[in-house]
Amino acid sequence: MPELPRNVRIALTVAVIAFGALLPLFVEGGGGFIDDATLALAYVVMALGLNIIVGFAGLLDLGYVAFFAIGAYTMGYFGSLFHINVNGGEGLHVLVAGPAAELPGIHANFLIIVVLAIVATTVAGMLIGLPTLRLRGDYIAIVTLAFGEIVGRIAINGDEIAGFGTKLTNGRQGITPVDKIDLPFSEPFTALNLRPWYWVAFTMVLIVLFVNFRLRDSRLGRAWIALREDEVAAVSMGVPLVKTKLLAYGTGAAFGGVSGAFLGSYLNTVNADQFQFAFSIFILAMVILGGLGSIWGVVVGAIALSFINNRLIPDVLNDVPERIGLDFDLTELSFGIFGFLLVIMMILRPEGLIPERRRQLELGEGIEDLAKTGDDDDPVYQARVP
Amino acid sequence: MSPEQENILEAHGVTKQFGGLTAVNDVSFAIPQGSIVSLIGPNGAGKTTFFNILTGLYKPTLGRVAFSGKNITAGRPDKIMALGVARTFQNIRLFGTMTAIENVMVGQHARMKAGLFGSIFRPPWVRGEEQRVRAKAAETLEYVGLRSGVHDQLATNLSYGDQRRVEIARALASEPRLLLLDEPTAGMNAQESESLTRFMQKLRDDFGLSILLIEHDMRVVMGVSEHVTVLDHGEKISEGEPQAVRSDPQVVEAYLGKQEAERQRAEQEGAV
Amino acid sequence: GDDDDEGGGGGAASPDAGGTVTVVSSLPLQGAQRPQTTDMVKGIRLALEQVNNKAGNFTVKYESKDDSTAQAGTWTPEAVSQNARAAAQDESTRVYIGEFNSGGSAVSIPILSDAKLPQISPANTAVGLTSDEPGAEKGEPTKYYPSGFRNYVRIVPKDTIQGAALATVMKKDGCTKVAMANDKEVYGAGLSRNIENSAKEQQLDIIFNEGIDTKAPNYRSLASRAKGQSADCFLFSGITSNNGVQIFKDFAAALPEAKLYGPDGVAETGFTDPKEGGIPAKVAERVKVTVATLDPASYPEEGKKFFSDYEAKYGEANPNPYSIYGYEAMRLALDAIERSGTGEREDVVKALFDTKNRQSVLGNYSIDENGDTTLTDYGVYDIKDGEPSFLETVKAGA
Amino acid sequence: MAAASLPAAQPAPLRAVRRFLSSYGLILVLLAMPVAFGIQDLRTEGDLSRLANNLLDGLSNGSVWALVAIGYTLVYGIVELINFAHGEVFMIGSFVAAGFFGTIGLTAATGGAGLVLGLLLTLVLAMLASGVLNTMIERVAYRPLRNAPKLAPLITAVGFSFILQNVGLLWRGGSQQSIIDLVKSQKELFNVFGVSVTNGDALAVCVTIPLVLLMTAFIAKSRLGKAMRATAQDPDAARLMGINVDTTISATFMIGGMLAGAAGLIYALYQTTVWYFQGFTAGLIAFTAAVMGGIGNIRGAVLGGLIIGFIQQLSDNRIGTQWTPAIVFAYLVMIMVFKPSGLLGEETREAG
Amino acid sequence: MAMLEVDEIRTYYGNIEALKGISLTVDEGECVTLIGSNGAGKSTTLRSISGLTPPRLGDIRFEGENITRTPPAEIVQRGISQSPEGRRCFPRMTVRENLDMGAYLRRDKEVGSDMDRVFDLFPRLKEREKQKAGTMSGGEQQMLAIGRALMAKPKLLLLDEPSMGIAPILVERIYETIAEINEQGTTILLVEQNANYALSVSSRAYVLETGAVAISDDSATLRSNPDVQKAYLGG
Ligand SMILES: Nc1ncnc2c1ncn2[C@@H]1O[C@H](COP(=O)(O)OP(=O)(O)OP(=O)(O)O)[C@@H](O)[C@H]1O
Ligand SMILES: Nc1ncnc2c1ncn2[C@@H]1O[C@H](COP(=O)(O)OP(=O)(O)OP(=O)(O)O)[C@@H](O)[C@H]1O
Ligand SMILES: [Mg+2]
Ligand SMILES: [Mg+2]
Repeated sequence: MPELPRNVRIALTVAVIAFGALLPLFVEGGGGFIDDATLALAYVVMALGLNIIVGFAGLLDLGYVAFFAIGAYTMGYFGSLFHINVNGGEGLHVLVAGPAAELPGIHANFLIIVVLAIVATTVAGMLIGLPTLRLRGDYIAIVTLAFGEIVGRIAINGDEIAGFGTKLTNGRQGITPVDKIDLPFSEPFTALNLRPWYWVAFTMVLIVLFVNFRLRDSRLGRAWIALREDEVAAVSMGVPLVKTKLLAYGTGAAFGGVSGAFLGSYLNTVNADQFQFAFSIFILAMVILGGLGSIWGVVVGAIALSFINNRLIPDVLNDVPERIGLDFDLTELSFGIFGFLLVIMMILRPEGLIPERRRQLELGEGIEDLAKTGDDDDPVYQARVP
Repeated sequence: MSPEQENILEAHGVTKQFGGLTAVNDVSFAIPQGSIVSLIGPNGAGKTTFFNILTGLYKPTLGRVAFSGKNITAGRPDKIMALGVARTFQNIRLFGTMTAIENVMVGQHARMKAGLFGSIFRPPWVRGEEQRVRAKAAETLEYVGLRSGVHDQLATNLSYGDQRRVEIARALASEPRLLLLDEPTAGMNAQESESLTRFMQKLRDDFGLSILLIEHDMRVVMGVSEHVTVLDHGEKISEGEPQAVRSDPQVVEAYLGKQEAERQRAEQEGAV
Repeated sequence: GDDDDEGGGGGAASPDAGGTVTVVSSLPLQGAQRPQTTDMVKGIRLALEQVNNKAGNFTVKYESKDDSTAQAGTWTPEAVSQNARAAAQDESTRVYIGEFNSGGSAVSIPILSDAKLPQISPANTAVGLTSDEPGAEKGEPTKYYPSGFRNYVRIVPKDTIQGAALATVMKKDGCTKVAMANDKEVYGAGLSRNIENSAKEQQLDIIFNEGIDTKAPNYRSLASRAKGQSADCFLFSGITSNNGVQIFKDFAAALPEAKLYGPDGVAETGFTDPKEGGIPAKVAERVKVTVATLDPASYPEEGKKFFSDYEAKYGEANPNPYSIYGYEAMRLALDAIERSGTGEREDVVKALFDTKNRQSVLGNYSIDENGDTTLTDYGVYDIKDGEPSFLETVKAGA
Repeated sequence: MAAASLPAAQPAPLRAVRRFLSSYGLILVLLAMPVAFGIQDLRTEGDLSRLANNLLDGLSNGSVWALVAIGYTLVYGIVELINFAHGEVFMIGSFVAAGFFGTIGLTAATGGAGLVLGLLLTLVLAMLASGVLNTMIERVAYRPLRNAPKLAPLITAVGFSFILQNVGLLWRGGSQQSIIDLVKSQKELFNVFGVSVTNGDALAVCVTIPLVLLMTAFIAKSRLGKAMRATAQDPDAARLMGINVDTTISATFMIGGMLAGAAGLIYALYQTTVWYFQGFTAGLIAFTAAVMGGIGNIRGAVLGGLIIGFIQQLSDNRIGTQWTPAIVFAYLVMIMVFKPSGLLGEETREAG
Repeated sequence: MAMLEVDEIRTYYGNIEALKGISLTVDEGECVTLIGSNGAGKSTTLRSISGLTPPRLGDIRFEGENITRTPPAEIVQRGISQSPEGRRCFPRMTVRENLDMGAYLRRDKEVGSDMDRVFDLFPRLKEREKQKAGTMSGGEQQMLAIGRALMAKPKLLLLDEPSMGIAPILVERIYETIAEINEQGTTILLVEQNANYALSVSSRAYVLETGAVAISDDSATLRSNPDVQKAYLGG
């Protein structure tokens, strides 16, 4: 494939960003499309976070849902009526306006909550990482899975744990409602106009993308790959094992937390039933289907699976029998269809929708191309579908 | 070896046991600053194990290792590397899905500073560092004789011999003060071995590098080392100048074999 | 429909009203609750079909939405809010039937309340969704209605009532030490709290009330704990698909003498009939369940008709108990649309809250100012030949 | 020169604690619950029969897990695949068995020879069905991905697990289905010192133990067993030994599937309930058991399965079923901390 | 007719052409050496013959039959065994089990005595019979790899750098053995870097360069070829 000149690539990047940013203006502000798109973007953030852990550092994490949970609970703790008795029922309000400013409970500004979520998930990521440091391969997978399940269980059973005048969680009852995002210089968000939500999610995606690209081609990124390839050789070459791995867990987790906090507010609930193993698998499938370690691949994978799960199966496919006049309920096949799509996509594109550059090299594809490229820190280079 | 010469590495009474097997048995050993020292011995004598102890991969059952006066016994491998001890592996351990040049860049990890935020925000000093490291890696690869055409190939795709070169380059790029080479000429032909021999000498002369070499190719050992230590069954059985060691009957018996010793002698005489 | 004689105002639609309106339902059609929800949808469809898609002058379209996803296998907030938003956005939507799970309604109520869209839940029993009576959390229910507009009614009695009914039955049967388990769902856990409260009032000793792991393979160890504490009665507060069958079998085996109780969540053939995978007859002999529906024989004509119509259409004589709630939810929706005259959302809400003394398949009820049904009678059933069979009526709180 | 002893990097007491922990920590972890509860029982009840009953329940439940886990670990060991579909294959085995009971007219009243014969027939059928299914999945979903990134088959496995769950759902609906209790699973067989042994307990243990012994011997001694181990460790080298790697992998899936089928039957007899979702839980537990015992190690998988069984029953009985999964996983994490390669996992030379 | 005929084979790794048309023959009972610098394609040639990386073009015939696309297992069955580059022992099997694997396809009674022969050749293996191969030293693993290939009792033995990592005293022994089994009738194709020994036991040799045959000649002649001497014999 011919190499795109650098300025074309830049132009393309700008065009993609502009398209993404302006998209909501052309669709209904509360419609299904923008809803799907916003969700998809939130998933992209998580998938890219997980990509750092699994794709870059090669640490198979089957418990990513833990970070979603912790991010969402941070939102619930600091942006809802959950601590309703705090301050004698008057509530604590930190830089919030709008309806939230009147309510009891703790209500902090969304930006503050995001920072808290980042701190909480980074710490959690590192704590979960610690016991896996000596482990290899799939042993890591099960320990992370274990943590994911433990966090999920605590979410569900947290209503039995009480202290300091409050329960740990609301169990399956969930924390509802949750404050809407309230940013400086803007109207408080509402449930019926989704454009501002979309833009917030879009901004998060841009930030994660930036971080992903920068990390991939950096000292740290190389150290991750080195550890993933051969731990013994890597430490012998001066890569500190503990620090490097924990950084991967921490950074990857942080994005899960940010997205979790966003989703808590966007979905207006923090519900323990969301934090199941299936969700970890869902995000992991996005990463693998997209192309492990391939940034654009993961973006595409996340959008594709989110679309399949939230639109294609429930709304498009399930209507088909009715539309063609059959009295047949397709919902009873939904997860079979979901599974089937996973299998088919993976078999058709074993390397992922957009394989990682290294993968292409390994297959002996496009080595000449790469030799000429020299500088490949430009995102668009990766966007080319081989 | 003059007595006033400082030892860059000293090992005292190092012992390593695996279950009931004593792989290294009470070995004491020193590498003078700026010298090339060889460690030889029959298969399974404990040479690689000894390397692994020096580089922190194994914790010795007993004993103490000091690098330029600092105690590094059972230290963390990456810290030992950062102090200036670099190594290659007997069974080549490259990072398969990284290109040759990236492999060498990883070798410089300890010499770089960019952390998480540096990597993300990439300020000018980080850019500069990246460029320097990349340039240095390319230079080192050229230095060990890898054609520039394959610098951007994945390590797994290289032939055995080329992989060895990348490994040596990766170790070298970290600007170590002590280089540990575990059978670097395995899989290289005579000509290549010879150029590697010269290369080691050059490293020593140009950069004052000290080298500890494990090698079965006696031509290389004889050609390059100032001092030879022989291990057998984990124990030091002989030690000294190469010529002396070579004719030590114990060494001939355990390691060289009569024929090889004969050939060596013949060669030596022929060359003189 | 022939249930509009009491409703009043049904015929008084303004002449220009009419056109097509939509009723949507949002229920978890995937995963464990699927058996309940699919029968519910069948009930809804039956109700609509019986009136030829007409409510007064309006032609009614029905749309069944799924509030679960394949990947999660249960309701998800994503799907709930998506459904709620889509319904709110669609001008033609006039009634929203859902959610099945109280947790889900907590997500959809605020959105629908903002859009002033009437909502009927056919299954929620959590106290706090409508009132601040005991059993509700602090802040409930106002937190669900941020703009203060009450749009939500339900046709199932809230937990307090059934809790009292079950406690009464157990007391009457001479239970002294009751081992309890609940499925930790909003329904099961909420109900179990209410049972505990009532039991305390009636001096019944609840030796434990365990929230179970509904995916556990068995509960033998839990049952043996009850045995160790010499329980003489066992009650499971939850639904069949949350491992109801297994837990009854294990407790029945560990406590061979004990009486066993369950709420309406297990009052279905999937639980009672061994041929459909329900508990074995030996166990069934010892089980009693309470249901808000009464003896089919004491049902109004409507009720009997429902069962025969249902069988005629779907070939199942004993549908899941929830099917009748689905049916009634749709009937109530149609009725309210018709009574509203204009069919406008706010008017429909008003008509819903104005429902008084409605004769329905469930019996005679009104909707109170909180949106709750006034039905309080519970039927106690035992199990005969794999089917719930009516024993007696308990008056709640007795 | 005298060998200087280790430099003191840590103060002596700390070192002693560490050494103690690293050698006995694992045992401490494993025994913590039973011992604590045992003491509690002695205090409050005066005897250990409650503990003994818990442990017996754990043994029989754990035996069922062990059976699922052996098949899991076999496949796991050879293709290094976290086979999420394994649990579903097990579920299908259960369904086939439960369906077949009726077909051949087994009823709760059938006894003696008729029952044994019927069950043997069902066993064969369930094993065949699951074995063939598993082999087919391998052929369709894993073999095409042999050269793909290591994690790609993980996703097809998840995909197949969804598909099979859906099959199960269509087959037997969404709720747990009670089936006929052929062996009177919860009926007491005998009682020693207040420990009540039921038919189900006896069945689970009596089937698992011989199967484990058989499988261990098979893997260690038989040609196919050897081929399986070789393929697991280095497929290319195995080819050079004359091993047909594809056939070997198929055979492994076949055996793994058959074990799952056998486990499916035992499960159906033991629990007397089947459910389309039972495979998910079982798969997760089997995965945990396999890793706990050391990936690819059959005895390890059995040990893991039993330990999980014990923990579950103790926790169900004393702590609360809703916490049981969390406690099982907490145990797993602790075991991994002390034994990074599993209880019976083998460590290989890593350095050099 | 030659026992092994390799005819213009071209083998690719992805898009990289590693063998650019290599032809060679090995007669029954012969011992032939392949030498060449790093990356010349020696190992790839052996891998192609064993069927691990089948050539895209060209033919390989063994005992007159085309085995170009035959699966590796069957090729072994026909009597070709290989001691591969990088040893490739089964790390979690013991030494003895590894040797057993070498005789995987054999059903004759002489497996036991062949095992003894291997133990004679490498007493260290006997000593460490129960050690896991993965914990053995590099040289010990090399011994095991050679021993394992011998256990197959092949008609044609492919050895990829058998002396790599082996102490001098053993290299002698190994080459004595190679000569010995060759005399007893096993045909051998040998890849070596340090060609001194190899050329002394083989009758003919090929020199490969960048995926093609550069020279092919008698071993003795090659030994005196100045270029070869310089490059491969350290002359
Ligand atoms: N992890 C281990 N477990 C058990 N034995 C081991 C382990 N590592 C090494 N050994 C044994 O210790 C001895 C020394 O091994 P080492 O690798 O140091 O030998 P070496 O001198 O490097 O030999 P070679 O020249 O063959 O590379 C060998 O006999 C080996 O089998
Ligand atoms: N797995 C692989 N993928 C891609 N290219 C490869 C692979 N293996 C080898 N090559 C390439 O094929 C060519 C021949 O390699 P081969 O290993 O056959 O060389 P060799 O003659 O055995 O060299 P050496 O003496 O170093 O072992 C080399 O250019 C190498 O880069
Ligand atoms: Mg060695
Ligand atoms: Mg080679």
